[in-house]
Amino acid sequence: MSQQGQGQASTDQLTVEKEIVDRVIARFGDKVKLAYVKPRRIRFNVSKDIILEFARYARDELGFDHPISVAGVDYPKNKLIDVVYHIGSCTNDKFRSSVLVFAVQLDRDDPVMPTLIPIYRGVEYHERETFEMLGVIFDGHPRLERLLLPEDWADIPPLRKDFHTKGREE
Amino acid sequence: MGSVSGMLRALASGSKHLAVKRFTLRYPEQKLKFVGDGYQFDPKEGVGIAGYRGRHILYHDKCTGCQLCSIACEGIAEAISMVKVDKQYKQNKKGIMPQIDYGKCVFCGLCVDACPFYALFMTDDYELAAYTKEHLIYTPDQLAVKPKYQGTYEIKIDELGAYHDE
Amino acid sequence: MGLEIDRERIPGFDVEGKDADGMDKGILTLSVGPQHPGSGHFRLIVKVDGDIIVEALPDPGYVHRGEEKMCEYRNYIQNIPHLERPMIADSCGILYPYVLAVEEICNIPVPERAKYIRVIMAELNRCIFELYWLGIYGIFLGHSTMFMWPMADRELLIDLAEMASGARVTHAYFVPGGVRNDVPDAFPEKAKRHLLYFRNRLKEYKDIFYDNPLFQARTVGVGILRREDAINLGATGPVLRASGVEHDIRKVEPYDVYDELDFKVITMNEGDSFARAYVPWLEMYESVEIALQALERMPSGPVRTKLGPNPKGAVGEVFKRVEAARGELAYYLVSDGNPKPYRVKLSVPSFREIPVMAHLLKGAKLADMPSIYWSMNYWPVEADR
Amino acid sequence: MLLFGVVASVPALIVAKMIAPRRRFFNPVKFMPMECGQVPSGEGRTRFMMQYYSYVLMFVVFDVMTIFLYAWGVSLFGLPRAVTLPIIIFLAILGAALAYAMYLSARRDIW
Amino acid sequence: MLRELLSPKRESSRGALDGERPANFNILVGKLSEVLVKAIDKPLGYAINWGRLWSLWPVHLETACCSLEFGAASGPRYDVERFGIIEAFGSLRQCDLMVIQGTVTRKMAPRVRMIYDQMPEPKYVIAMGACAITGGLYFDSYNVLPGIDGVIPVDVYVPGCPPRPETLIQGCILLQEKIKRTRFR
Amino acid sequence: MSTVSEFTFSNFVKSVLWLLFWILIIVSLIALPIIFIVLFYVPPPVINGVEINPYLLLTMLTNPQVGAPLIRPTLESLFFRIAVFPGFTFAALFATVLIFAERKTLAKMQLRVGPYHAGREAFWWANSLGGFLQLIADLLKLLGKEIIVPSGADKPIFWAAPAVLVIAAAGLIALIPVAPGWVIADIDVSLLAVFALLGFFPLTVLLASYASNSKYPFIGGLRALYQLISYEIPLILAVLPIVILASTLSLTGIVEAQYSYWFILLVPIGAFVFFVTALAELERIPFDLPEAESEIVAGWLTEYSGMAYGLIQLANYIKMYALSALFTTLFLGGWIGPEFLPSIEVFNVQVLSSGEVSSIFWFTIKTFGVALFMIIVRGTNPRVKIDVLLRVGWSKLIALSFINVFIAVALLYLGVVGVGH
Repeated sequence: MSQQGQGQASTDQLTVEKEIVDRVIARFGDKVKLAYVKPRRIRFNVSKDIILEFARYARDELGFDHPISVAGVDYPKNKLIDVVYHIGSCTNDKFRSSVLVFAVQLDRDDPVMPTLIPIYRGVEYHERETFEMLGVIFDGHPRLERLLLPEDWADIPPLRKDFHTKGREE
Repeated sequence: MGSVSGMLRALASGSKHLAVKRFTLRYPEQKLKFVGDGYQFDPKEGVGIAGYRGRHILYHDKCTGCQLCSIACEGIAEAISMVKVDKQYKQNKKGIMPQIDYGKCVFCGLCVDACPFYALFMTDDYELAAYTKEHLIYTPDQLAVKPKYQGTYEIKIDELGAYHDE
Repeated sequence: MGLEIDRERIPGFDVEGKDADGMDKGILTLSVGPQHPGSGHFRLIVKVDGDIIVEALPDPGYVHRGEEKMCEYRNYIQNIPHLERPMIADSCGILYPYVLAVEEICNIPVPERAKYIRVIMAELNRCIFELYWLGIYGIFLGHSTMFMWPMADRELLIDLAEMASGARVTHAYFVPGGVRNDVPDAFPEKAKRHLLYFRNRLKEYKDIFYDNPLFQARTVGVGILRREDAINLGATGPVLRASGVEHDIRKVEPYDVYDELDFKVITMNEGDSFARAYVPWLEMYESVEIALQALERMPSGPVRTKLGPNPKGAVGEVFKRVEAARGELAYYLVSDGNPKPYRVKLSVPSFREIPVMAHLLKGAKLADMPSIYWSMNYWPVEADR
Repeated sequence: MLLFGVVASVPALIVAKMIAPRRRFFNPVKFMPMECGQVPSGEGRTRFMMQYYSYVLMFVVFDVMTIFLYAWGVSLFGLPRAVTLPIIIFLAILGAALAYAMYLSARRDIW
Repeated sequence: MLRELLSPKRESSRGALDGERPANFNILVGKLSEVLVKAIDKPLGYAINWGRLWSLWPVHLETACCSLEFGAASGPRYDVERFGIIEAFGSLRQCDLMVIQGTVTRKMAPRVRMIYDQMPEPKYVIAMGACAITGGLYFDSYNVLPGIDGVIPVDVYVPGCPPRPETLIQGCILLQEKIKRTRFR
Repeated sequence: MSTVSEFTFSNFVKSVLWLLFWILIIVSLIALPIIFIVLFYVPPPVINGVEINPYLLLTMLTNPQVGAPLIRPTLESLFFRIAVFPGFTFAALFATVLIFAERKTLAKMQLRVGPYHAGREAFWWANSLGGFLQLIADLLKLLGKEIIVPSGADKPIFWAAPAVLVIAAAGLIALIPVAPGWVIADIDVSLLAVFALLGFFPLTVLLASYASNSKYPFIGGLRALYQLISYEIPLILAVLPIVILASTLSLTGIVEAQYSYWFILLVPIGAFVFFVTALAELERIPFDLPEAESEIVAGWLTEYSGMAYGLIQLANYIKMYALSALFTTLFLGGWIGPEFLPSIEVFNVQVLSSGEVSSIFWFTIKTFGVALFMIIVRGTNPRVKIDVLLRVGWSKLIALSFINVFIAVALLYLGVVGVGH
């Protein structure tokens, strides 16, 4: 996995980050896994069962109120697809320089997870893009359909690692 | 009344510009002046020298046929391919030199960064439009020609506004 | 895989408008784009009921070029030219976070002078983009003079950027470890001259455009984006700041030398199209201020750290964000230790404005469409990547 | 003059039609209604919601009334002054109706 | 090649091979019609071809980022209106020049073709930018066409990424040369 | 169809010479016999008591002095007036100059050059014209352009609309007096006729848009209708004080009533309202809603191509001339101005008197000034919205026009001005 070996951030200046971690751990305990803490970046790995709860907690209690990016990463070796949400904050002055990262690790053959639109309305198009590019299905999404690719696209989703463009098969 | 005065001010502002000098560069007759002789790279320092990134110039007496420019371009646009040249140079045992397809080139200059022998630079020439794609492929011999391009005009600023002048 | 797609619902060639339901109500489905003077390389499917837009479905993807997939086949340096193509009007802005991310993941130091040059170039590019944007905004509202003046003044700054980097718009100037070449000796003086003249020119726009009652009639009170909506929908940049949220990455999370420079974050509370058009104009003054300060303080020294041909990244991931001209631009970069990145994700501001646009267009008048659409700071190529 | 308009404009159309280039084969796409590069969907002439309908009604009324004023205006100089009073009253009624209509329009959104 | 096609020698030989109208059909009528064609068509053809040179109205089609430099070219500094090129026509029915401004993706290609089809004759195409000519940077992208030659016929190639406005103007001048030398239809 | 080997100047000259040669042959073989046959049956026209027969024409070739007394009667003939001077040719020329002036003035305001190079490869003097050949190039191009009629269009209406627009515009210029006595149709109620003709345009636009069978023209046509609704009444009301002050509906009479004061000095509000509504009538920025590019592609013009489009543009600019001239006539005193130009004489026979020349000069200058102001307004303003236009038209402009009417009535009753003044 990519995120190992990064948890060892210098511990002195990270008071704000530490506070976020403590509050999240206090609330969710073992259900979330801390992947790393770096200056201004905190990543948790969250299972898809509690993702809605987690996101709601992050929005309402911690003040992480707007989505910056939703990225899917394909790991064919581990048979996993990470859906990584980067959430920022405008309203909470303390946390506004930090980015809360939480990732859902899905089974690569059956990537289904609930949509986060009820909590962050802005993720609608990000999730459509992730659906299109990696084939992740978001339960409850109102318009899960073609976004960027042509209407007659019939190949596998292009950002999966087993999709190779012409002349670049390795 | 505020809206009327706003309208009048807009009209006045527009009319005022009837007296401002024209900004147009009359291109086919006037050409722009650039800094330096085009983008160059100093491999010893590892830093480029500022200049316009136009068509390349290839110094046949320095090119060793090492293909580094071609390799650099491989991941970018695949514009550079190595072709045989008729003449033999003692530093160029293989007798191959880059040929650039300007239908693909994006003028990023990373091939110049890759050349360790001061052989490939860029020039100020940008007049490359052509009728066919074949005309856009420049052989090593064409690349060796120094462009006859000479621009003299640049932006002048004074109380009449900005305009182009020699 | 679960990739079956309901072909009936694809926003494509012939599906909309044929349902008997919509016809009976007299709802007309307009396709605004791709060949439309008011759309650019983008399509809005607009359903109008008389003069009111009942639904606006954005249909991006006409310029989707697969940048993220291409990144996986190229090494860190080769990625530079094509990663700036999505936003060539602001090519430094879109390259900036990538360069910062690569510097962090490959652990490359940056000389001090290079940092200042980067800031100057980023601010010049911000102005270049805003001027182009303003020009198109003018022509969208039928004001051809307002297209031409910003285009003319933009050329002053383009001349500066070209002087430093060697290309008009696709600079490919930032590299991991600094910038590609030092600025010419004549640059600071010329830059000061052009920037001061440009700042005077900016005043002219107020009379003919912002104070024009006809312009105000088209934008004031049109497409009001409330503060909560702006935050929740993920709006960013001038759109967010026009809704009264003081959020600027240059202040919130300063990169390079922004924490040493003195500037203000512009906000307005109205949240309408006028505010979204006014904020960039005010920001251009700040940009000129920043660039002038950076020119004053620029130290001498090297501008580029010498690198090997193929820098390798450490295993791990970085998330870097900067404030580009259109808002918060972030790169999520995953590395598996190879010279090539494992995954690059661009989170571009234009893409984040799409839901805002759809939200605002619903219920607006058809004549308000251009002013709302273009006030979003939307650039289709960037959104599609 | 009108005839001359015909003489001047119709030949231009005919000449243009005659010398304009045509492709030999028939390209049905060319003659589709233009819709921004899309295949047109739906009818070009639909039933369309008539917005600002009340303005149309007001127009029908006022247009006739204003033309009446011309008959008054032309002969005003020859008329005794007392005749102006009814016209003033007439204008006042018109103005009041207009003001009421504008007041209503301000209260309704869809006008 | 072009010159050969258009040389008068070929014209006369084609007239002989034509065979539709026997040469001795009716000397007076045959001559007169030829005379009329010669007398009216040729100068009119010159005149209208000359008009086309200086009145190229580009269609408002933006396919990718080169539209930026196209906008700059119609701006005050380069001002293509000097050459009669006005970028102000909304509808493609009034246009006769199509500047493909950059990358044509697979989603855009059918639309580009359709826009080209819907334009009235005569129409000319300029491929602007490396992406429009060969695919450029995106030669290995899964969603980009390798040049637009397969979609529509191209008259002039303007390389660059994006081309300078000067290069675009040079391309327009080349196109004018080409129109001068082509047959009036 | 012939082929063109190469476009060189010598080829061009050769083809022209070739053309002349064959024209001579055709003339001698066909045209001359036809002329003789016609002359045999049709009596020659009589001007000023002189019979215009071929003999006289041939005499005029060698001795032009013979024709001199005939010039003035020719100028006064109806055909000349319709076809040439106050009529169509003059208006079309004026419209052409307006197109050119518009493009150049906007370009200057926008810090650029505008059309400039047209024709420089063929004619060495092309650049010295500053791009005037551009218009001829545009015209020739449009003439040689395919006209597409969309499938499903109502073909007769689609074809007729451009011609109808030109005809209506031509009808407008017939009513405008250029100088004392120089008007084609001098009728008593010419002002009402002008209003009737002005109402013609939006209806034609609506028909044309409906005939196109396409969505954007459809919306554009409806917008033209709304626009008519919003400006028509202010337009009519703004002219009412003029009628009150001049006590006539004839345009000539209105001009003659302004010998002491121009009406713009008495009713400036009316002039303002008339100017705004004239802009709306012309569908020019800031009121070009039916053609708003960024909203509805090109509005009702979307499906028009080639010469049909060219004719519509021609009609638009003739209309622009007509409305500027109308503004001049109604508010700026028409042809009134100091007499300072000399009379025109040919072989000592006076063709135009000094007063006439000055009148035409003043009229042209004033009209051009008004048109130039319209161009500057176009350069400095964005487009408005239809609901704004309706609201402003119905509340502000109508209120202003009513105030205006009361001012006129007050002026009349206070005895300040009037017909007998």
